[in-house]
Formats: sequence, structure tokens, C-alpha cells
Amino acid sequence: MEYLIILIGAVFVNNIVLSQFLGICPFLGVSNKVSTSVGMSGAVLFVMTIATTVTYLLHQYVLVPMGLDYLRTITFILVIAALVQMVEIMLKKVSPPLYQALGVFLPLITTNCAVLGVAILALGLEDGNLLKAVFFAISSSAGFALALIVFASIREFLELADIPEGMKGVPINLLVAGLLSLAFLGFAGLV
Amino acid sequence: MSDQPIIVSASPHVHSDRTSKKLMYDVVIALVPAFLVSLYVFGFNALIVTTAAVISCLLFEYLIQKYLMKTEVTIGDGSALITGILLAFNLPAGIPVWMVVVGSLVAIGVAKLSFGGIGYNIFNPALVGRVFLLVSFPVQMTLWPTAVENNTSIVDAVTGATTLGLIKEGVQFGETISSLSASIPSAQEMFLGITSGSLGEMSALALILGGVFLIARKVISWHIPVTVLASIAVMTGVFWWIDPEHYANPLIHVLSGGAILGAFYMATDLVTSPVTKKGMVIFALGIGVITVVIRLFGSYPEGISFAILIMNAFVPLINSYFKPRRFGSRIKAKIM
Amino acid sequence: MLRTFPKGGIHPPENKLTSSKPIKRLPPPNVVYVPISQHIGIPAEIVVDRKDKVEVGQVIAKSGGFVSSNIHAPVAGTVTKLDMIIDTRGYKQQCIVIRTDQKNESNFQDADLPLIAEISLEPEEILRRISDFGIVGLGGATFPSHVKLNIKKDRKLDCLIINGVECEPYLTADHRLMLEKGEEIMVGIRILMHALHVERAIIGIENNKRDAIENFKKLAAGDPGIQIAALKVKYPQGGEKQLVRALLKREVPKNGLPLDVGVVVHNVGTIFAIYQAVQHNRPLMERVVTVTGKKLGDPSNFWVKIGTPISELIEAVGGIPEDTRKIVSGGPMMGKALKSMDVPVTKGTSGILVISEDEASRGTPKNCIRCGECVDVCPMGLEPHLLMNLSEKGMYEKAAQEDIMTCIECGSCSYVCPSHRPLLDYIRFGKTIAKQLESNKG
Amino acid sequence: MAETLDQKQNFLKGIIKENPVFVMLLGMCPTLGVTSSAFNGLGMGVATLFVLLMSNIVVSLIKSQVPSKVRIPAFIVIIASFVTVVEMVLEAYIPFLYEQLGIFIPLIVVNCLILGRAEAFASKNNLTSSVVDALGMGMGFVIALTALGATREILGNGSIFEFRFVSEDANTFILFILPPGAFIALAYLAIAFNRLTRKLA
Amino acid sequence: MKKKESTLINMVVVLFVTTLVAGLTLGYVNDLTLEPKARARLAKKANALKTVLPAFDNDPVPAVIRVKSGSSRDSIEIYPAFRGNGFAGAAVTGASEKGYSGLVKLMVGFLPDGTINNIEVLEQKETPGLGTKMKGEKFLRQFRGKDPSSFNLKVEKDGGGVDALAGATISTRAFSEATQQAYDIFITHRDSINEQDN
Amino acid sequence: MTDSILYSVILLALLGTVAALVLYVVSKKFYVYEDPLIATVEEMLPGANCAGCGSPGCRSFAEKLVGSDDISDLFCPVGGNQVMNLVAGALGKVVKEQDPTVAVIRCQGSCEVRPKTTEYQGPRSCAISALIYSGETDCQFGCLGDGDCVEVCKFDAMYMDETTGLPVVITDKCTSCGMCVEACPRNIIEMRPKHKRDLKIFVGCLNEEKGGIAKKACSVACIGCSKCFDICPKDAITMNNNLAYIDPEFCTLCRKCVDVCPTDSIIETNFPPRKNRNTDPGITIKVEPVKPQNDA
Ligand SMILES: Cc1cc2nc3c(=O)[nH]c(=O)nc-3n(C[C@H](O)[C@H](O)[C@H](O)COP(=O)(O)O)c2cc1C
Ligand SMILES: Cc1cc2nc3c(=O)[nH]c(=O)nc-3n(C[C@H](O)[C@H](O)[C@H](O)COP(=O)(O)O)c2cc1C
Ligand SMILES: Cc1cc2nc3c(=O)[nH]c(=O)nc-3n(C[C@H](O)[C@H](O)[C@H](O)COP(=O)(O)O)c2cc1C
Ligand SMILES: Cc1cc2nc3c(=O)[nH]c(=O)nc-3n(C[C@H](O)[C@H](O)[C@H](O)CO)c2cc1C
Ligand code: SF4
Ligand code: SF4
Ligand code: SF4
Ligand code: SF4
Ligand code: FES
Repeated sequence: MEYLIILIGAVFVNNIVLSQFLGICPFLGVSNKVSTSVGMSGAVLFVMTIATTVTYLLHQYVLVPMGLDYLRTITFILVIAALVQMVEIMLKKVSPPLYQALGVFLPLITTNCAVLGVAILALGLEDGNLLKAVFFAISSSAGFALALIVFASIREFLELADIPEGMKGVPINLLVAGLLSLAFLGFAGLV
Repeated sequence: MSDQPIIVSASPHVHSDRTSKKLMYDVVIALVPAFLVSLYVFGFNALIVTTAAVISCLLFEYLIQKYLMKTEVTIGDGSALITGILLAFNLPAGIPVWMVVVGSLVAIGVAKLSFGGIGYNIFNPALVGRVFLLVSFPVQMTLWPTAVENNTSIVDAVTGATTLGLIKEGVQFGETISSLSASIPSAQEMFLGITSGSLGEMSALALILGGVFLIARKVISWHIPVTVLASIAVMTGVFWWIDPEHYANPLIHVLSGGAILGAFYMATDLVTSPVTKKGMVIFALGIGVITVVIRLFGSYPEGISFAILIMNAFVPLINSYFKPRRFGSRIKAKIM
Repeated sequence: MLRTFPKGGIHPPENKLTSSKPIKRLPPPNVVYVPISQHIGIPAEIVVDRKDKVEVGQVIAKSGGFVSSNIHAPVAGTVTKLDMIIDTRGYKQQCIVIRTDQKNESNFQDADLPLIAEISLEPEEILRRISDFGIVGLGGATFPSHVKLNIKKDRKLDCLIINGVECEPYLTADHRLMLEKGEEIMVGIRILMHALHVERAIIGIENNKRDAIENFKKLAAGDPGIQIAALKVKYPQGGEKQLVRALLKREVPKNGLPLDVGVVVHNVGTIFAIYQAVQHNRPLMERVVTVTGKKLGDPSNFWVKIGTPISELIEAVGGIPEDTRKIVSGGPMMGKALKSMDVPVTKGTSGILVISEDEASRGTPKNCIRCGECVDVCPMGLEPHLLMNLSEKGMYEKAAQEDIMTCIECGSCSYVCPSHRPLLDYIRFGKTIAKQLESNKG
Repeated sequence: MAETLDQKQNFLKGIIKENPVFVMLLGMCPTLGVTSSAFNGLGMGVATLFVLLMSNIVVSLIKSQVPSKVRIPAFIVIIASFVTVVEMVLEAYIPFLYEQLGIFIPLIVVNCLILGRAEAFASKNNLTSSVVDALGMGMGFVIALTALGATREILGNGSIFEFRFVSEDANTFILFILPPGAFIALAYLAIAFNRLTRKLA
Repeated sequence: MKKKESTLINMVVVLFVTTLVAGLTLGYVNDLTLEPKARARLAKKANALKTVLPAFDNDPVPAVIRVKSGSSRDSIEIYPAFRGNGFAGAAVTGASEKGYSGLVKLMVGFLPDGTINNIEVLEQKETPGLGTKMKGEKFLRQFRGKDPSSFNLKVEKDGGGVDALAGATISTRAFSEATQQAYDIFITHRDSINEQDN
Repeated sequence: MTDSILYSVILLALLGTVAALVLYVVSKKFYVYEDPLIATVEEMLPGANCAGCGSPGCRSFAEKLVGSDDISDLFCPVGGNQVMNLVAGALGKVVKEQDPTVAVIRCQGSCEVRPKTTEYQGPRSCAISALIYSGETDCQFGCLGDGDCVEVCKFDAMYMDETTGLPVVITDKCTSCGMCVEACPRNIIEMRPKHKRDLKIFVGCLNEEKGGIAKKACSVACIGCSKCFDICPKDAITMNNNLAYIDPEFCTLCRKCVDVCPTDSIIETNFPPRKNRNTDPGITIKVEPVKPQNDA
């Protein structure tokens, strides 16, 4: 039940993109095609899960015992940055097509607030433990994926629409995101 | 031979006499019975809110298209008219007129014209307008004048809760359905429309009448309304069967709130629903399920507006996964 | 239950004004203009010269390659010019101009030859005659019949389908032919069955032509190999893929031919032409043309010599009405709007339709309201609104992935669209580009 | 002379032509996340400006020493240090802003704007240019955030910089303080911004 | 720009040095701000106490009494206040989890007779513009000078005397519940506090 | 107190070192070579991705440039010689200088000189209308006037002239990318050398019809009378299918042909006005530098 609440909370109610405002940049940037957004979601899922695991352990077993929780930000981001770069280099070799598709965006994951944000939020879970933190990370990335993929499919559709000149590009994307977020308000109070 | 030059065009050279304008006006006609019921129930208020919504929707469409977008003005096509009527139908009767105007601006300006006008919007304009108001002005949007028979004055609008609101509050406070049953209107009352709620969601009978007209005229197909209502009934039915003291029976759920209005007139909006029948069923199923989830577990007593908006967002995805079967795509041709 | 194809289709007003009008013979015109490209494929090569005298039925242009066809003089007379004449699209095309020799009797000789029912020829000879006498499909595509019938030994073939559907509104040429030449058509069918070694033939006729159905039922009584099937009145029932599906429940694969499911489809007119070629050595020089239109004085069906200018046909039905705004060669769903009445009748001309002001206007296109009507009526299971948008926005590769190439250009989508979108215009264009892209790749 | 003119251009581009929020869409999360009031927007803007300025300075000073493979980690460490400094200082001296900005303070680290400028500009340009660039971009960011915060506060709360101009129970558009309002307000502000700058140009 | 080649040595050295410097700086700044941070945290509490309590002259913070209450996770804090030698009242924290977005935490100042002196919201996550209005003067005013023994701390809708925030009944309920909790604690512990000093 | 500083230093330095080590190992293990020149060259190219060079985009053109030994056949029309020299410098290869060219419209069939004989109903696109028929006029070679060329121009270098119904090229903006040439279904547009002061002489007609028919369809049609062919001192003019063509390679811009053309089919641009001949101003196309605002 607890896990169900985390899942529903992270995916629908407090969707990291639509209501927490984390990971907006890739949300707006990598969402012009459904196929790339699926790839990006995969990458985020992967990085977010590993990053949260590592940072949670780091926090629990190193920072807190040593009284260094003020180093949280810097250590977390260092871990994430190194991790992303590692993934990037590996991907280039292991799966060039995926790299082609995500190439430019992988570095974006480093500067993706969602990864760091979730790592930090995971520390604050009620009765937290490692498993819960990791599950939270997975749920959050599922929420990210949901928002991203739906958004990408809408953008693909809008490519065929006659958007007024002034609205094209940034404004219309923001507007769609806003209305999406408005619709998701309906889930308020579920958890 | 006519004096004008002869026309050359590609085939086909004939066209059916159905036009989008006719479709739209059919919807307007279908909404008339429900409007009459709301006039009967809410009197002058219903007239004011509806007129305000319709006029401001048309006006905003005209002004924005003419002066901001500088494109062809399409207020004649009937879609803004429908948006106005349906927006009004989703508002409580006593709402201040300026809020109606704001809702119309959001519906037409933000949800429709920002996307390029009719046909390009992702979200149902009237519902965007309605939800915008609901979230912005929760107080006025949940102030329900109760039905007073032949009430034609604005002043003595008594506020009462909607059926769903009563149930939600009551259950939250540990009451049981049976203890609440005294204050819940009977199914018959709901069917005929003597209860409280938004303008247009009064009488299930009037709404269904219009809906059947639309289906008969082939403006909408039965798939969406039937699936939405069936999935609401089945899902609430299951909960009711498990615990009838905490969950209201499916009849109440189907007849109350905007379920019927939404299922027949708003979920079916051609622009914001899938194009294939398969897609429509999935779409409608989603609406039904989300509606019930919000009604039973969310903080809003009524969820169909949100459910429709949420599923609107999924329409492009549904359209790209539920395509019609291509002729000749069977892998192996069979020869005897 | 009448048979039909499962998905899509429309039922436009039938307007078969001429279905009870017997086919009249249009006297040969003074001058005929015979284009050398009246069929799909390579144009024929001219084998006559200026001032040559030609006889009726003489080869004046020889098949120019494998997918090509002979062209015969439809009248006796003198070749006055090898000139250019505009085709249905308004572009210039090579043609042979023959001035009719008024004295030559064969020009006016009665073509209603006595029925020869007996089939005496070998399959090879039959096919040779079909090829020599310039038979092409008269159902619309004018595909050379000898190519279609030249079936490799390893292909399985079990059924011949005769397309007597005539699902286009207004047109009645096939209908009248089936009524008036039923016996000849039956013989033609037997000839083809013999030539192709198939035991089974089905004549598909839409149920609005009860008399033709009855006629064939009578004629085919006692011949178990030939069935007559009444079909639901639904456009495009006559499209061969739809017809095969309706009659045999077999689905022609995406980019395949009826042959891939063991079927050959021929139009009734083609069958009659084959009968005449095989039994009477008569080349394809004339055909039935329905000249129709609501405002015409006397809409009729005619036997018309190939090469007759369309203006003469219209003259024959009482001249062009006052408010004419569009002249269509073919039916209203698939025909081509003509730029000029100088265009001659060719082997593929099944009808001339004269449309007035109010019928001619296409209405102004509005935004697509995604009503899905077009999706519902597309018999090929396509999404026309999507294909149009993709094509409009230049996304041809995506359109190709969405199977734009399988569109049969039936026009059902444009017909129903309540927003009057020129769907087929864009789809046709998208197909052209997609085809180019495809061939660039290959 | 040419040099100073150039720097003016350099400064202005951050505010207008390459405005990080309206044009480049950088740093969207804090932009949307904390701008429920003008003051929060301003505070976040200034905090970001500080980090941006400091990290641009340091990066442009040490750029030649950093091997490319560890460029990003190194830059991030630098940025993160300044962010942590900001975090600690805010907590100590402006606790209420610290509470308001919440998780978005540590998230300054991942503001694409900062890393982006460090990567794209400071690591390629000299100290002066980098400082000017940081100031320009930072000001662009501050202006955008304050404008957005003000818009949302006015519409959503009927006040600006906590100064109320309508009564406490007046009906304001609560939606604009909620998440959807952030997106919607920014969408229309971006249009307004584009129109304005086009007119200026 | 000339790209610097990446070798094992320089990679390690650069990162090592950067992090070293970062570590030093941060450790140092932390040391510097440690005290102000603590002070800021205390100041918040002290300020809250000042707002909710009547005039007092002791330092209530160190005098805090923590009691466990069955219904809440954190322990409840009671800050007694004295003026001269007399018991001037006490500030009691109260919390409710039933807010629209969970926890609502208050500090309620009581006069010795149990009358509410003032209330300050310590923590809440309610919806801006709706639930957050509980911090507004207009809402708080109705509690001042009320004695919960006679003033029913329930929303009017539920038969109490609290005028709910428009559109935010849920928040109001939570607020009332938290106040009630503080009051209950205050009443049970009032005498022991009084004794403690006397 | 100092413990905390010490710990933080140790921890961070440790993390930093570990990160560096891991990255080092990973980058060695998963090494992929990419020619850094590609990025360099790509940065030099204009980035218009117009495909005027024949490659699908600037990046792939850069790959091609780096990949081929002889780049003298490769040319970026947008960047012109300047960019090509830059690229050549970076690659140490030679480029061929190319004369700058500019698009010209080879049809003068305005509504006035070429009456409409039919009315087209359908999408306003040259490519689509060309697919179904030969156009609204009787000339089956001329401009269809639906502006596909204008549509594809990425540089706003073309607009439709409302009165003539013909496209106009704004010479200064034309980068000679060739998109319009490709887009025109009638092959009306040609790239011709820009010359000094943008002087050009060319036949503004493509009608291959015999004189009478051509003339009937359009009063400024080339009727194939060969007068220009006869007078040209440089043999720059060829006659083919009743149509004259001026080969820019031989044409010296002497303007003799312009005078003899009985139908004013030959267009000259930017020459100073001459005294001895009163040209009809409605016929010579003037290159207008401004684009009207109201084209949608
Ligand atoms: C390019 C092309 C090639 C064809 N090749 C064959 C063939 O090899 N064998 C055959 O039986 N029919 C062939 N056909 C004829 C088709 O089966 C069909 O009869 C013709 O396309 C007309 O069909 P429609 O009027 O439905 O378009 C071909 C048609 C086309 C257009
Ligand atoms: C939409 C559509 C409708 C057609 N309708 C008919 C029809 O009514 N009658 C007919 O004989 N052929 C019709 N055809 C042509 C057939 O598909 C097929 O080409 C023809 O029957 C083959 O016979 P043929 O080779 O003798 O012409 C239609 C084709 C299409 C694409
Ligand atoms: C996005 C959103 C935020 C809300 N925030 C609050 C809130 O902070 N406090 C609250 O009591 N109700 C909030 N509500 C409203 C509740 O759902 C519920 O409708 C209301 O509290 C009861 O209405 P009433 O106060 O008019 O009786 C919110 C609703 C939505 C959709
Ligand atoms: C069956 C039908 C239902 C419609 N429902 C709505 C609706 O719920 N809300 C609305 O704004 N417009 C509705 N319209 C009008 C129109 O389709 C709508 O404004 C478009 O979304 C505008 O692009 C409806 C139209 C039809 C034909
Ligand atoms: S898409 Fe093609 S096959 Fe389908 S209805 Fe339209 S024209 Fe017919
Ligand atoms: S029929 Fe017309 S309006 Fe309907 S979906 Fe198709 S294109 Fe759109
Ligand atoms: S005749 Fe020549 S100039 Fe006239 S329209 Fe045709 S191509 Fe153009
Ligand atoms: S020049 Fe070609 S592309 Fe341009 S308008 Fe004329 S026909 Fe169309
Ligand atoms: S700019 Fe001249 S060809 Fe496009």
C-alpha cells in the first residue's frame, strides 16, 4: 500500500514535471518526437535509479555519520555528473544508434533537475529506507516518462497544425504543458 | 455554357451534403431540451449565464481572429456557440457574470485559438474554461443554488450541495450511504432533473434525448457515451458491491453530476476525441475509470471534466496506436 | 445479405439517368483524333504517314513495348496530320488525325455482328488476338489486357471475376452493355475461362441493376462454372480489391495484384471487346460512352468511335446547357475534369458528365475537425486526414510509412469530409512524391 | 572603444536577444517552480546571478588547466560549491527566503543556464567577457523571474511584492499560483516578450 | 580554445585539486555560518513565541517541556511564560495531518485561564491562495480571546463555531484540530507547569 | 569544528579522485574515434541546412568534405567562395572558384498578357495543380503562379507579385541555394550568373508551342522566330522546339537580341534606360528590393 501511494503520488498527483517542476528542460527540449522521448525516458530511468541508490547510500552511511550533510548538494551532483558521463561514453560504444538519438541530450541529464531533485526528495520520504528511495526514483521517472511521451505525441500532432505565428515554438509548448498540468490537477488529493 | 471560365479540379467532383456547420448546429439543437430544463429549474439565472457565455465566446472568437490573429473569422461555424453553451452548462447558476466572461476567454482564447482555431486544439475548450474557473474560484464554482420549483428570481438562490458533494463530504465524515440517503435525491428526481448542480447537468432525460438525436443524425457514434457510462457503472458497481455503506450505487453515479452531459456532449467533441472506433473505446474507458477514481478517492467530488481533459491529452497517442486495419495487411494471402 | 467489402465505402446519390436508354450509335465524325497513348504504359509507335489512306481496323500505331497496345483506325479515311492534341489534363499529346472518307461504306456498316457462341481457338491464339486487336481494360485503368492475361505457368489462378459493378454514379455504359450484349459477354467469359484454364467465373453486379442480374442469371442457367453475384450498392464496390474481397473473401495484399490471390478481374466492356476480337477479328475501335448530366437535353448511351471529339458527343445530346461549369470525362467520383471539349474519346472514356454551377463548386476547405468520417469511409483502412496533413506539410516519408501508396484514389474521403478538405488532391500528390522518393532510393 | 561597445552588446544580448528564459529556455525549473511571487522570483534570480557570476569567473580563470574528459565534473564541483555557499548563507541570514525557495536552492547547481554559460562561454572567453556575459545573462534571468513572479502574484494573489491591492477575500485567479498557471503565464509572457523585443529591434 | 588532452594524471590531479579546494571552502563557510544558522532557527521560535504569548520576562525556550501525544508523530512542545513571578501563560505546539496537503503545525499561545491569546502557523503546505489564507489576519482574529472550553473548535459546517476559509474547509478543519490538540495538552499540563515554578 | 573541515576535504577529494579514475578507465575502454575535423568544418558552414550543396544537411556535407580527397566539385552556395576557401584552408585542399549565380524567373505570363481560360479549384500549390492539369491558361509551359518557389525559399528572397501573379526574386537576398529551382514543377527558374551590377539578359519564356498557338495563349511568348538567333554576334543563342535560349557562358550582354524580339520575350535587368527605344514598362520585370508585408 505504501508503495502504491508512492507510485500514484509520483506519477499522477505530484508528477515531477507537471507539478514539481523538475526536469522541465529536457521535457521541453527532447519532446518533439515520440521515439526520442521514449529513449530519453529510458535514459532518465536508468540514471535516476542508479543515482538515487548511490546518493542515498552516500548520504545515509557517509554524510550523516560524519556530520557533513551540508555537502549533500556537491557530493550528489558530482556523483550524478560522473555517472552520466560514464553512461554517455559507454553508450557511444555499446549502442551507437541510441547514442545518435540521445547524443546531445545525455549531457542534459546531468543538468536535469529531476535527477538531483529526486535524489534529494528521496531523502525526505516518510519512514525512508533504501528500497523506498529507489522505488520512489523509479516511480518518479515513470512520471517523467508519462509526461514526456504524452507531451511528445501532442507535439507531433501540433506539427501538422496551423499554429498562429506568434504562438509557434516556445509559447505553444508551454501552453500545452500548462493545460496538461491543469488536467492533472484532477488527481489532487488521491494520496 | 456559362460565361465564367469552366472549372477544373481533381476528382471527386461531387460531395455529400454534410458540412461541419450542419454538424455543429445539430449539437446546438440537441442541447435545447437540456437548456429548457435548466430554464425551468433555475429560471432567469440560467438564461443570464448561458447568454453571457455564448455572447462572450462568440465575441472573443471574433475579436481575436480579426484583430490578433488576422485570419478568417469563423464565428459562423457554430463551434464557438457550442463552446459557449457547454461552458454555461458546466457552471453553477449563480456564478457572477464576469467569471463566465473570464471562462469564455480562457476557453476560446487559450484553449482554442492559441492552437490555431477549430480543429487544432488538443483540449476541450469548454472544459478548459470550466476547470480554469473551478480551480481559480473554488468557492463560487461550488455554490449550487438548489432547485426551487418555478424559481425565476435571482435573489433567493439557496445554496445546497450536489449529490456527489453530499456523498463525498458525508463519507469523509464517517457517515454511511444509508444515513445519507435522506438527503440524496432519488433516482427519479435525478433522471427528471430536479436537483442541484451545474446548469446543464440537471435532467438525464433531456440530455439523453439530445444524445440519441445526435447518434441518430450520425453526428456522434454511440461508442464514447456508452463506454463512458458503462465503465462508470461497472467500476462504481464493483465498489458498491464490496462496501455499499461507503460507496454509492452505480445508478447514482451515472445519473448524478456531469456524467451524462460529459459522456454525450463533451467527450464526444470530434476535435478532441480519437478518430477510430477502437480508439474511442479506449479513450472512453479511460474517462470512465479516471472519473470514478477521482470521485471516489480524489479531493474533487466530480471528476469527469478532469477525466476528459486528461484523456484529451492522450488522444494523439491513441490515434497513433489504434489505427484502422490496413486493407491487404494480412501477412499471407490465402489461395485455395 | 448482399455481398460487399467489409470496411468503408459510401453511397452517393446514384443519378443513373440513362439506365433505361438503349445504346445508340453515334455517326462517325468527319475528323477523328486518335491519341497514341490511350493505355497505361509505353505509347504506341505510329506506323502511318501523312496522306496515307487507312481502312477501318487497320493498325495505325504499333505496340511500343511490353506494356503497350496496338491502335487501330476507327474509321476509313485519310491521315491528314500527325499532330498534337490536348489530353484530359490539358497537356499536348501526339495523335493521328484521320479525315473520314464519307464514301467508304465500312464507316457506316452495322457493327452488330451475329453471335458466334462456339469457341474454336487454342488459348495461345486467343491471347494473340487479344494482343493484336489492341484490347485494353475498359474498367478505367486501360491496362493492356494481354499483359494481364499473360500469366506465368507457376502462378495459381482459380477464378475469373467479371466486373459489372459500375459503382460510379451517373454512368450506365456497362449496365446497358450487360443488358444488350449479355450473350456475347457470356461467350467472352467462356473464351477467357478456356484461355486461362479456370473452371470458375463470377459476375459481380451491384443490386441496383436487377435487370442485368436477371438477364445473366437466365443466360448462365445450366452453366455451373459461371456464378452471378448481386452486390450491395456501395461505392467503390467496383474497385478490384474490394470486389475480390466481396466475392471471395480474399484480400489482395498491400502492394499486390488480384493474381496474388489467384484471381483475374476484367470489366464487362473488356470482355465484350475480347469477344469481338476473338470471334470476329474486330479490333477495339469503339466503345460505349454515357453522356449525362442533369441539365442535358437528352442524356444517352452511345457507341462512339475512338477519336471522336467530346464536343460532338455533347452536340448529340442537345448541346451544352447554359450554366455548365464543369465537364468531366468519366464518373463524378474518379473522372477527370476537362479543360476543353476538344479532347477526343479514348479507349478509357466511359462517360462524359456535364455539371452545372451549383454541383460544380467544391466548397471552401475548412480546418479538419477530426471527425473521422474519412477514416470510416476509406475502403483501404487508411487515415486520409493524416495522409493529407503529412503531404501538405511535406512529410512524405512519414506518409509512406502510413501506407499512402495503398490509396486507390477512390475519393470517398473527399466526398464525405464535412469540412470540404481536398483530401485526395493532397494524397495523390503525396503518392507522387513518395513514389519518386522510393525510386530515388532504389 | 570597440572593446567596450562589444561588451555592451555582450551584456545586452543576455537580456534581449538570448534571454535565457524567454528565448533560450534555460533554467526552466526554478523559473517555473519558485515564481509564485515576485519576491521569490527576485530572490532566486539574484541567487542564480551570484552563482553564475562566481562560477564564470572561476571557470574562465582555470579553463586552460582542465582536461576535456573531466571538464563537466570539474565545472560542476565549482558551481556546486558556490551553490552550497549560497544555501548556507541564505539559511543563516535570510531564513524565510531559504524556506520559500526550498529544494530549488540546491537545484541551482543543475540550472542549465549556469553550466551552459560555463561550458559555452566562460570556458572559451577571457575574464572580462565572462564577467560581462554572466552579468548580462544573470540580469536577463533576474528580470524574467521577477516579471513572471510579479505576473503570477498579481493575477493569483492580487498583490505585488506582498503589497496587496485588493482585499483579502477578493477573487483572484488562484490558478496562477498553482503549477499550471506557471506554464500558462510564462507562455503568454514569452509572446509578449517576443513582440516587445521585435518592436524594439 | 586549445583543448587540453585528457590523461590519467591530469584528470585525477585536476579533479582532486578542484574538490580539495571546494572541500576547504565549504568546510570553512560551514564553520562560519554554523552559529548564525542555529541562531536563525532559534530566532524563528523566539519570534513565534513573542507573537503568541502575552508579555513575559523569562526565556521560555530552555524551559520547554516535551510531551508525547498519542496522535502526533513529533512530541508536543510546551513553552511556559512568566511575568514577574506569575504564570503568564504558555505556548503550545499543535499539529494535524489532515490538512489539504498534510501537516499543519501551529503554535498556540494560551493565557493561564485557557483563553487563546494568539496563534502562529509554523508549518503548512496548503494551496497558495486557498489554505494559506489561514495565516491571514482575518482568519486568525476569530480565535483570539476565545476559550475553547466554550468556543467549539469545529468548523461551522460540522456544528462548531469556526468560520471556515472560503473554499478551504479542509484546511480549516486541520487548523481547528491542531488548535484543539494544543488546548488539550495545555489543559492537562497547566497545573504541572504552574507547580513546577512555584 | 576543524574536524568537519578535514572530513569534508578528505571526502570530496576522495570522491573527485574516484570520479576521475572511473571516467578515465571508462573512456579508455569505450573509446570511439571521431574525426575532430568534422566538427570544425561543420562550424564553418552557414548552418542553413538548405541542402543546396546536395547533401541533406550541413553536418553531412561536412562529413563529405572531410571524407573526400578532391573537394573541387563540392560547393556550398549559401556560404559561397568565402566559406569554401575557409574550409579548404582547414582541410588543406583546393576549391574551384564559382561565379555567383542568382535565380531568375523565365516567364512573363502576367494575368494581363496571358488570359485565364479555366478556373482551378483545389489546393493552391503549383506541384499539385501541375499534377492534375496544365494550368489555368492556355500556355502549358508557363508559371502556374501558386508560389511553391516562394514557399520553399528559406531566405525570404522571393515573393509573389500580386498584380502579375508571378514570383519575383529579390536578387540581394538570393543565396542561390537552388531550392526554388527544385520546387518549380515547370522548371521556370534558372540559376544564372549574377554579373556586375546584376546585369542579366535571358529569354523570359519557355513555350515550345508553334508561334501562332503560343502567341494566342500569351502575348509575350517566344514565337521561335529566330530573329535573336540571327542577330546574336556571339552565337550565344540556340533555337530548340520553337524556343530561343541564351547561353550565359557566351552572352556578352550586348542587348542586340532584346531589340529585335517582336514579342518582348527577352528580359534584361538593371541596364540603364535607353533612349532610342520606348519599351513598354509593363513588360520588363523590375527587380524590386522590398517585399510587401501582407503576403500570408
Ligand atoms: C503498373 C501496373 C502494372 C500492372 N501489372 C499487372 C500484371 O503484371 N498482371 C496483371 O494481371 N495485372 C497488372 N496490372 C493491372 C491491375 O491488376 C489492374 O487491373 C489495373 O491496375 C487496373 O485496376 P484499377 O482500375 O482498379 O486501378 C498492372 C497495373 C498497373 C498500373
Ligand atoms: C475506386 C474504383 C472504382 C472502380 N469501379 C469500377 C467499376 O465500377 N466497374 C469496373 O468495371 N471497374 C471499376 N474499377 C476498375 C477496377 O478496379 C479494375 O481495374 C477493373 O475492373 C479491371 O478490369 P479491366 O482491366 O477490364 O479494366 C474501379 C477502380 C477503382 C479504383
Ligand atoms: C489544486 C487544489 C488545491 C486545493 N487546496 C486546498 C487547500 O489548500 N485547502 C483546502 O481546504 N481545500 C483545498 N482544495 C479544495 C478541496 O478539494 C475541497 O473542495 C474544499 O476544501 C472543500 O470545499 P469548501 O471549503 O468550499 O467546503 C483544493 C482543491 C484543489 C483542486
Ligand atoms: C459532437 C460535438 C461535441 C462538441 N463538444 C464540445 C465541447 O465539449 N466543448 C467545446 O468547447 N466544443 C465542443 N464542440 C464544438 C467544437 O467541436 C469545439 O469547439 C472544437 O474543439 C473547437 O476546435 C462540439 C462539437 C460537436 C460536433
Ligand atoms: S484515402 Fe484513398 S482509398 Fe482511402 S478513401 Fe481516400 S481516396 Fe479512397
Ligand atoms: S472527414 Fe474531413 S474533417 Fe473529418 S477527419 Fe477527415 S479530413 Fe478531417
Ligand atoms: S508563353 Fe512564355 S511567357 Fe507566356 S506564359 Fe507561357 S512560358 Fe510564360
Ligand atoms: S515559378 Fe514555378 S514554382 Fe514558382 S509560382 Fe511559377 S510555376 Fe510555381
Ligand atoms: S534564395 Fe534564391 S534560390 Fe532560394
